Amino acid sequence: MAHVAEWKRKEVEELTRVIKSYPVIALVDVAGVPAYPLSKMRDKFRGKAIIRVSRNTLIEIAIKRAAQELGKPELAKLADYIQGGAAILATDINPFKLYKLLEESKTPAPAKPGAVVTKDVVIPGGPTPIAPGPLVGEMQALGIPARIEKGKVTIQNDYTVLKAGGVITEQLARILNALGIEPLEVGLNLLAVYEDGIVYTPGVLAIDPSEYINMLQQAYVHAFNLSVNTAYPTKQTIEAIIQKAFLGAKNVAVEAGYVTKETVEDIFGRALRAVLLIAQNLPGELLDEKT
Amino acid sequence: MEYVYAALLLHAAGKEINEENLRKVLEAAGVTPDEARIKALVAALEGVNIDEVIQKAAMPVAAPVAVAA
Amino acid sequence: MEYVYAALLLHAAGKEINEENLRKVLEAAGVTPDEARIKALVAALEGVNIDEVIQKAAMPVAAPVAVAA
Amino acid sequence: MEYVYAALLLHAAGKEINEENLRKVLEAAGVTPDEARIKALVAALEGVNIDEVIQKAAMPVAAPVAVAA
Amino acid sequence: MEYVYAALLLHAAGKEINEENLRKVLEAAGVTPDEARIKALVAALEGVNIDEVIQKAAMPVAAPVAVAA
Amino acid sequence: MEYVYAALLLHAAGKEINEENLRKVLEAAGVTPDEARIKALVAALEGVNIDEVIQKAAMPVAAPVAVAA
Amino acid sequence: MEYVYAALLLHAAGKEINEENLRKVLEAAGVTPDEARIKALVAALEGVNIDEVIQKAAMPVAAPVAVAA
Repeated sequence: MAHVAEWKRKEVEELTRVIKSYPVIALVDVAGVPAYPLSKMRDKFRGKAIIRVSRNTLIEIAIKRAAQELGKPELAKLADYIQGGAAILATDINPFKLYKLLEESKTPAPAKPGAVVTKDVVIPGGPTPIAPGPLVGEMQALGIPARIEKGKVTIQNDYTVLKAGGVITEQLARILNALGIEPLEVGLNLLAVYEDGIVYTPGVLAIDPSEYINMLQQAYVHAFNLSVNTAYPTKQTIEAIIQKAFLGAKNVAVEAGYVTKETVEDIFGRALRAVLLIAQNLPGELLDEKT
Repeated sequence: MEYVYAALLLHAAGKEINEENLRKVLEAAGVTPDEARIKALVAALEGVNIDEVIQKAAMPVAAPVAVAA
Repeated sequence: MEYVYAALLLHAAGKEINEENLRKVLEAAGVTPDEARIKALVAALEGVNIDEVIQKAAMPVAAPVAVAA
Repeated sequence: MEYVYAALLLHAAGKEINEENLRKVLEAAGVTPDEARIKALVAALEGVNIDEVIQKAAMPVAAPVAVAA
Repeated sequence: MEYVYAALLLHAAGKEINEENLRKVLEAAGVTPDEARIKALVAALEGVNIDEVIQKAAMPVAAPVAVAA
Repeated sequence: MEYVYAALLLHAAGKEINEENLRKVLEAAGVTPDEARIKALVAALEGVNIDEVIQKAAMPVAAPVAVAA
Repeated sequence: MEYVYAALLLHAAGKEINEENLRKVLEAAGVTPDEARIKALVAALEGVNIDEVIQKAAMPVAAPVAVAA
């Protein structure tokens, strides 16, 4: 590195210092992110994270140097994930939370030919503001159920025109733009995160919160069932335990036809329901005024 | 509904629901049996599966308050 | 349920639900009355307003909805 | 319901529900046992499968949440 | 559920649900009482209005909707 | 419910639910273990098939009815 | 489910559900904590009102249906 320009040397030193001073180091792709959204992101993360945009080669050198100086060989592997217009995001935020934050701060953007979509692109059914014209034929050519109704183009039903991972063609971009559909997302794309000897990739970091809510509820139900079924009383379950015992006793008494103050209504109710159900099978003249 | 209760009582006692038996039960309960109604009842119950009806009527109506299960 | 049907039959016939009447109705239905059950039933019904109970029991019952398991 | 609770206590304890045992449990709870009620209960429970009745009542509900494990 | 039935029996009998009484009832039912379980039950029942809780359970109103686990 | 959660954690971890283990888990969660509650829990879980019990609906519930008329 | 039970234990104990606390509880239960799972759990539960979530799990959906008789 004898002939390395002075600014590059300083840049690598600065990047290395940043990497070494935070426990969580993320690589994000800022390619295609305009300056304004990027500055908004910086504001959003102020005090919580540092975002450094640099050349990929310098980032690679800085990561490897920091890994060596810290004695953390796993950190060096982070450099394998550099791609696009990489930037370093250094923070204390747990990698899973960081991923969530980054995803949440993405904003929709118009279709561009050649861009890859991350989600299915659905054209919603219903009327559109588009006047009849050659576009209708193009839509139909792509399978979009477009028709002219009352002088406007109407989509007959929701139609998935492109699956996640698909590439937007020039023709489709024109159609989506005419329809005002923004199928792309602008924001920092997380490439990988390092923390504590582990490199996390987006596939691992994308967690479904509803799954955790379900697990919490399931765990609670397990505890509830265990407590009630074994009659181990807790503040939350003592009422259910009493009710279970009471209902069990009551059901047994009702089944046995053993009349008590608590069971008389159920037992008579059964007899009465039986009478009423049978009465349904009887001719009208058999039934007295009480029916 | 005396006639139907009488029929169900006979059924629960394992006795046949016929005119004779209905008459006896109703009289014991102080009811003067109406012959036409007794005949009609016996005719109407022919082909009715009483056990099934009772089964349907027997659904316990007791519900918990706060359960998860 | 014989005892319960017998009691309801008496009630529907406008007769008092007492040991004597229950005995007669049960015997007419061919049941050998169990004195203890008769006594216990009469005792349990003491102070119970049967019309009210029947009213409640007969009301469009709020039945539990089918529950998937 | 004292008598029914006493019966279920005996059942849960794996003891036979007979007059003798019911009497002992009720007395321990400070209740002066009524012979007719004890006899009536024992008679009424004959042929009732208590575990099944309790179980049946408890069956229909599963877990309230569908869960991805 | 022995402990809970014993508690409900005492409650129905108008007796206090305390360690001493639970012990007596359980022993009469042939159960060797576990001191820890007795203590835990008495502690859990503190401040619980049993009549109210039972009242709630007895209301035939709604059933939980269940989803398979 | 701390004690129950602790027991479920031990069960899920494949560890025995005994006093010693419960105590350790509760202390790690910052709970000062109550000896009576620990003993009561261990006693209540004796011989219990936990996998089965946690899945079993805890409450007696009315069977599904579809009585239309 | 160990991780979720551990989280609920901490919640019930009034402790914060953070990486440090989860690690301690899991280790006490003899589980070697998986850092990624701990981090994922903490991130997923952030901002979640656990009491509310649990409440929903426990709430029966009242759906009384009138039955014509």
